Amino acid sequence: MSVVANGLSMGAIYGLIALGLTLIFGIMKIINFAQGALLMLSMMISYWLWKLTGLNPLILILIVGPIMFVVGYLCQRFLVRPVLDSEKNVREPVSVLLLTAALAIVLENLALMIFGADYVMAKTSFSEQTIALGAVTVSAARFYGLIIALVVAGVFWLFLQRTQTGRNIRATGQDRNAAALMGINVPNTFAIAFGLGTALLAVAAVALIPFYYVHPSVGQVFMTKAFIVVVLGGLGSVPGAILGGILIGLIESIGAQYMTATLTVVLVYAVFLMVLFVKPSGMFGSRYDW
Amino acid sequence: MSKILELKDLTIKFGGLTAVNHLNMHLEEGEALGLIGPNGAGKTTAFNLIVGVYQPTSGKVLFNSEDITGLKPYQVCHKGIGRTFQVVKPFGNMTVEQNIMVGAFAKTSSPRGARQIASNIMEKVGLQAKKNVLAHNLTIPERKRLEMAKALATNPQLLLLDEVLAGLNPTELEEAIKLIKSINEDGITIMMIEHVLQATMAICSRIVVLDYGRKIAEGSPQEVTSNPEVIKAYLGDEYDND
Amino acid sequence: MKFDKKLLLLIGLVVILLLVPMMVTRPYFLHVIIMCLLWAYLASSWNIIGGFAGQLSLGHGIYTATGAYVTMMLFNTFGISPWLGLFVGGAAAVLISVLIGFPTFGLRGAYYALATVAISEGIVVIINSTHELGPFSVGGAEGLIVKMVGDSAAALQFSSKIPYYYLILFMLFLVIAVSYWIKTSKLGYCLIALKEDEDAAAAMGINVRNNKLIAAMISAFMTALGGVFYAVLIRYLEPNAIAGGSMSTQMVFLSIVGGSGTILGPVIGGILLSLISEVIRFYLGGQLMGLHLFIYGVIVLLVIMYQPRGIVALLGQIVQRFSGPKTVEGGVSGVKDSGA
Amino acid sequence: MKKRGTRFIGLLVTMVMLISLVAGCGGGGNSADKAKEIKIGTILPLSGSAAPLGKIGQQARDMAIEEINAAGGIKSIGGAQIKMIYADSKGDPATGVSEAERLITMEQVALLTGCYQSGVAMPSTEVAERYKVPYFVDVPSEDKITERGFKYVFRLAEKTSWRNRDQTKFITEMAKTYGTPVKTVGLIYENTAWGQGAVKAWEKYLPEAGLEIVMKEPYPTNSSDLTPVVLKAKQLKPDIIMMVSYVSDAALLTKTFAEHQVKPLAFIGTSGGFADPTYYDLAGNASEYYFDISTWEPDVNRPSSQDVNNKFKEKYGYAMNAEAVKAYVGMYIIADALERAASAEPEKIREALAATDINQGVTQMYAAQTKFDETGQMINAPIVICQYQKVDGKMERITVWPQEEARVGSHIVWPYPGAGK
Amino acid sequence: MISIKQLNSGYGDVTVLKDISLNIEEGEVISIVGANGAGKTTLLNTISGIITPNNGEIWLDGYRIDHLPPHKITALGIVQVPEGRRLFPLMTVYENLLIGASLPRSRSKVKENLEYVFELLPRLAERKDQIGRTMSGGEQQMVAIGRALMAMPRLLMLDEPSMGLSPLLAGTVFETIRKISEQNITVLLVEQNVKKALGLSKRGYVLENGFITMDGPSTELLNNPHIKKAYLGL
Repeated sequence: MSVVANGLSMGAIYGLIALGLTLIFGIMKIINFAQGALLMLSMMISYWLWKLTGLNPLILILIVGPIMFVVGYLCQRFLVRPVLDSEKNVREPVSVLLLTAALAIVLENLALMIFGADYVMAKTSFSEQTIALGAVTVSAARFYGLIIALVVAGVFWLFLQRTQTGRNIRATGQDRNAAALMGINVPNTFAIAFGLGTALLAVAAVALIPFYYVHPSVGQVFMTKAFIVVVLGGLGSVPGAILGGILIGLIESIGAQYMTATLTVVLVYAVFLMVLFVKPSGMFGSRYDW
Repeated sequence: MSKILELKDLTIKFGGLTAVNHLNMHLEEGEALGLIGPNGAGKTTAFNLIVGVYQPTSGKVLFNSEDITGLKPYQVCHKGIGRTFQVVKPFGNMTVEQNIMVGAFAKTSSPRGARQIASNIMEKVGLQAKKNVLAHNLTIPERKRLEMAKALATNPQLLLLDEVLAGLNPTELEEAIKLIKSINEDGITIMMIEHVLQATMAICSRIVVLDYGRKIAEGSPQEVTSNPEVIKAYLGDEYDND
Repeated sequence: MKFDKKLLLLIGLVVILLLVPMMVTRPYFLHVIIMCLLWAYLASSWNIIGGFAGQLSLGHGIYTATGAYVTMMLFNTFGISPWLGLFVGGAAAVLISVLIGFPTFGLRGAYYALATVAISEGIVVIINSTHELGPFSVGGAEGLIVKMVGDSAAALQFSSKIPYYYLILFMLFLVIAVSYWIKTSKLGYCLIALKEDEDAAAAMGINVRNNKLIAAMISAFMTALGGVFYAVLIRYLEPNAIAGGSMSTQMVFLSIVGGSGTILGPVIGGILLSLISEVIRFYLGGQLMGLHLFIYGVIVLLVIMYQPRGIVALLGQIVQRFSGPKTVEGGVSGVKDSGA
Repeated sequence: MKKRGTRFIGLLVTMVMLISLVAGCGGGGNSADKAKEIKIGTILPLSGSAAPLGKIGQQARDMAIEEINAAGGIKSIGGAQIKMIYADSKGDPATGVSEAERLITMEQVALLTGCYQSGVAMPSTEVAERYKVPYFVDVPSEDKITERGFKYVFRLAEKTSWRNRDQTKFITEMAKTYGTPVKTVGLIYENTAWGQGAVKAWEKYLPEAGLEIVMKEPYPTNSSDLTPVVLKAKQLKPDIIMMVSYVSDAALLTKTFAEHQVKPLAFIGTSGGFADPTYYDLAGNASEYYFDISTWEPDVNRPSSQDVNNKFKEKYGYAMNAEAVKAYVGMYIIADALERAASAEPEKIREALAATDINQGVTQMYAAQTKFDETGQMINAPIVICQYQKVDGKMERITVWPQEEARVGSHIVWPYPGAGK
Repeated sequence: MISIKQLNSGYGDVTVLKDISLNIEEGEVISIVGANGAGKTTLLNTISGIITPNNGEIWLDGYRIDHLPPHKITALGIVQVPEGRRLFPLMTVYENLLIGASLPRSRSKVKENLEYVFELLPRLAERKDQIGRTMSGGEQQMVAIGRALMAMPRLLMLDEPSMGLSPLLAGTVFETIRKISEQNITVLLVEQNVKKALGLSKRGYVLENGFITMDGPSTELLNNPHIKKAYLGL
């Protein structure tokens, strides 16, 4: 049972990281290779804010979220958009993909220069607590992480479904020209989507720092997994990202009881490939999305 | 004359929509047939079924009496059916010559041979002057020509033309009609989707009319254009009001 | 007359390249040049599938690893000369490319890229955990040490850098020749056509999947040779270094920054970019942590943003400006055949 | 066609320019002050994930060299000053090789040292061997480094397998002393050269001592989550859990063991992450009573140890670790060899290094006697075991074994509190 | 209201529209007829700002609007119903309509506008929660028109609204358009169904191969022998 509880809590965090990725992909059809680096940046900022102010990490979300939104917004506005514009007529914008990969290199090394390469972790009041739910013990930090992930995903889903901005984002993803004809500012919506996708990372970061260490290459740890989650869940699908994340968390957690932890990594890749070959649109993706 | 192409009870459904509905028709070798019908009647879908882009829900496609249902597009091409696309698909970053050579490679593997074929075809369709121009720099009529040239380069017995005349001005139209006729006279069977009725009539000896995926009329141009059901389908309920 | 000039130029270039070891006497410089040529070679090998056929493979590290490991395992265990082993290694890479290609070439664009990432990362883990494979020692994460036999042409082990220089130079010529052959042959036309529009290509009789597979096989074989060269040069195979993500993405970066889909683009990209990164590291390596990689990333960013067709297009424009209007002929746009 | 020709010129010109750029800038620096300066090339991971470890190694070396130079340099060569030239390996073998090539042929260093990662040491020592330049390997511990019959490679560190040998010795000794029979062992290790090397040694020594390995669990480095591994250990209940981890995973493991209340007789780390200064910051109280194997500790009962460490602390703000000590002591051993070689010629230095026999001075903080065998391996490289314990409410790393080198007044906590419940 | 002067426009290097000039008066219904590929859709997309013209001018009430981005043009009251409906396929009818009301100007009047749309197109009220892509062509066309109306257009541009529809449904669509035009909304209608389109509009333009080859009152055009031959199949 602990195995399942752990799979759930870790999986929810994977899902949270994948959420931003799936949003950006769903709207702009861009695979953002800088997602990991942006997560690292969020964790760095969260950690230092925590260190300097001692604020409760949950309050930090309100500060780091907007910061990362602006970062993402600016990235899209000044880096991605010019390249996207120049490749307007290309069906698969490969340059953007490489651009984000290069951006990841830049960000990681920038962080290395500014923050140094040390591993740090925020030791909050609940960092070392555990919560016992019957026979199952879960660390408080992870439990809160799970709650945050689910709540944020839920709020985010409602935002997409119920607000005008959310609907505009979805509409732009489904048909950008039709959206433009309906008066939606498409470039701006792209930037907002990128900003939101990045801001979601801030939430993941804040959920992570009480129990996971921060260092300049931390993004890489979660990066590939986030990709896998996104494809499993279906590119562009919000519930898919969360459920895909949980699925991966469970595979890792349960799989490791029957094989070595190293081989569960291979298992995860294998599951990913199987889904890709059998149903490329993922568990919840629609074939109309891509 | 023998039947070069035969569609038997061809049907395809997309979700709830039956795009082509129990279509039965055939083409005689060497003839030119027009396929007409309102937008959305299933003409292009029928083409896609013949060349293997879609697999029919039921029914068969026979080419030279051979069942080609279920073959992949490239296999159908090698059997001897060339097609053009309604939305022309030039290889934009290749020159006109290179575009046509791609088709020619269906029959030869030597670049020299392909270049020779391309040169002949460019002469035929009148694109020699544009030989070294990148395809995405061509005008619309030139693209339409290129589209035909690419299909011709695969040396087809049967050529499916999907609205190659649309958007041409009267002079261009006349030239294009002449070109298609001469292709037909070279012994290539032609099946064309066309909206420009006068052109269809000028080229085709026989016309099939589709509406809602079904064949509603078939016959000589005169027969078809005087068929009340056709007029109704084509001109909307105007017919009633007149 | 014009032809003579061009021929002269080509001969001049080849002579200069052949004379490099005479001019560059310090082994370190030669080593740097060799590494640059190796990267140019690998980028060109990737370009066959990634550039010509437009299939964004982010897992080419598999092929360098296959070539290197198979060849060196044969050498270490049975003493089979790498000269023979490289064919086995190349063949193994081709086999793997087919195994990967069959299911993945049905996928388009981003999905294909992600599939190659997953496959290659999975394989890195497997190599890392494999110590023995039948009679062969693989070494797992500890890596594979190439057995030393001293100077031996048969074992491709030299204490001097010069033989390696000529070897990689030859390989680079080879990959350029292969690229040239592909680009001007039926295969090349088919690849570019299917890259432009798969449906239109299929309608013109091109078997899209088979053509992609052939390109992937050639690319895998050439890449595997690069892996063999790496193995004999470095004489130590560390799974993450030879098969890992950085190996895979580096090839892509170099090729695209140089100008993918052209013959010379990846060569230029490979040489220039690895030279630049070497120079940056040379000057800044010991200083502020991460600075040199930061600068490297910024350079790549700038190229992608301002010269998306690659350095080769930029060079083309410069050359055109210097050589005046005479090169603008027949309305052909200047960028079109850059590097062709 | 014409265009292709002109483009070739462009390419050619650029290439020549760039080559000459490198050639020009590289060649300039090494003319002045040659007589009074001996260059030592050091390859370290100054970027990439191991960068912090490279940094502390660099600081330790800098401190030693400052001291040596301030004390008059190498007197037998007219008081020549030692100049350190650092090169970044990025932790990548190929870069390590190319940097070794550069340091030897361009900088013309008298000797190479450093590396941190065994993966970089393996191929880069091979370069040194080829150029017949001595390579002083201070930290990397991979057994094979000195088992390849190389003449120019000297290693100060212990072999990886020695640590595992001594861990086994420690376990049997404790079992006897405290009357807690130990039958089973669980191994948790990162799936890297280091981890796999350790497992090989464990598989040799543990069964020899009558211990059964009931769990062998490799995991990928920098894991996002190690709970599954911990839960497996909880289920299999080995008497002892032994681990090989870098710091991030070490901290994650420690915390997760605490969360899930896994309580074997002992947790034993194998240096690396468990010895990292940030380990305690990351793992917190959960690290209490963890054992770790090491070669040096700030509290180790050896001469000079305290003084040097205090000096380092003052200079850089944190304590040394074993790697830093090896790097630091290594500089003194190199200086000693240079002094005896009385020359900056690589061959002479090699001979001097081979003849090294130091049993006094600052190197005592590492080993009573410094001497290399014919393979270049330091004989009797020291090994200690320490334990995380709270002293006055503050977590400290306390050297507890062997008796003679243990912190004065320390005691071992064995078994792990609550074990067996 | 709208005046277009010497407009040249197209995709990439290809000029599709050549020297187009036309005028639309407030409250008019204008049709543009022409064969496939003549440039009709290009013309609408250029007015909407999806395509930036190569040269020429587009004026709206004395303001130049060429080179404005599409969302600004929509904000000025020019709303296009694109060819092929282009609904947001994964959204419900209701959501599709709300997207139409995303402009600040129309956001405050969502309620009234919804009432108006549901009154005009009662079918949509019944199908409010249906997902766009599961609807039939005719229903989709209704949603597309309703969605555009939610943006409170001054000029409504419709691109082949009868395409793929049965005559009966096409009739309904044209009837709807007629009703809309009575609401003081200017309509620009692009159609292949020449007879229907010209029957509905006051004036028409004939677009052939990128040029306007004819224009005038609809009745005149309907009786023109060239048009009869080329477009009416008579």
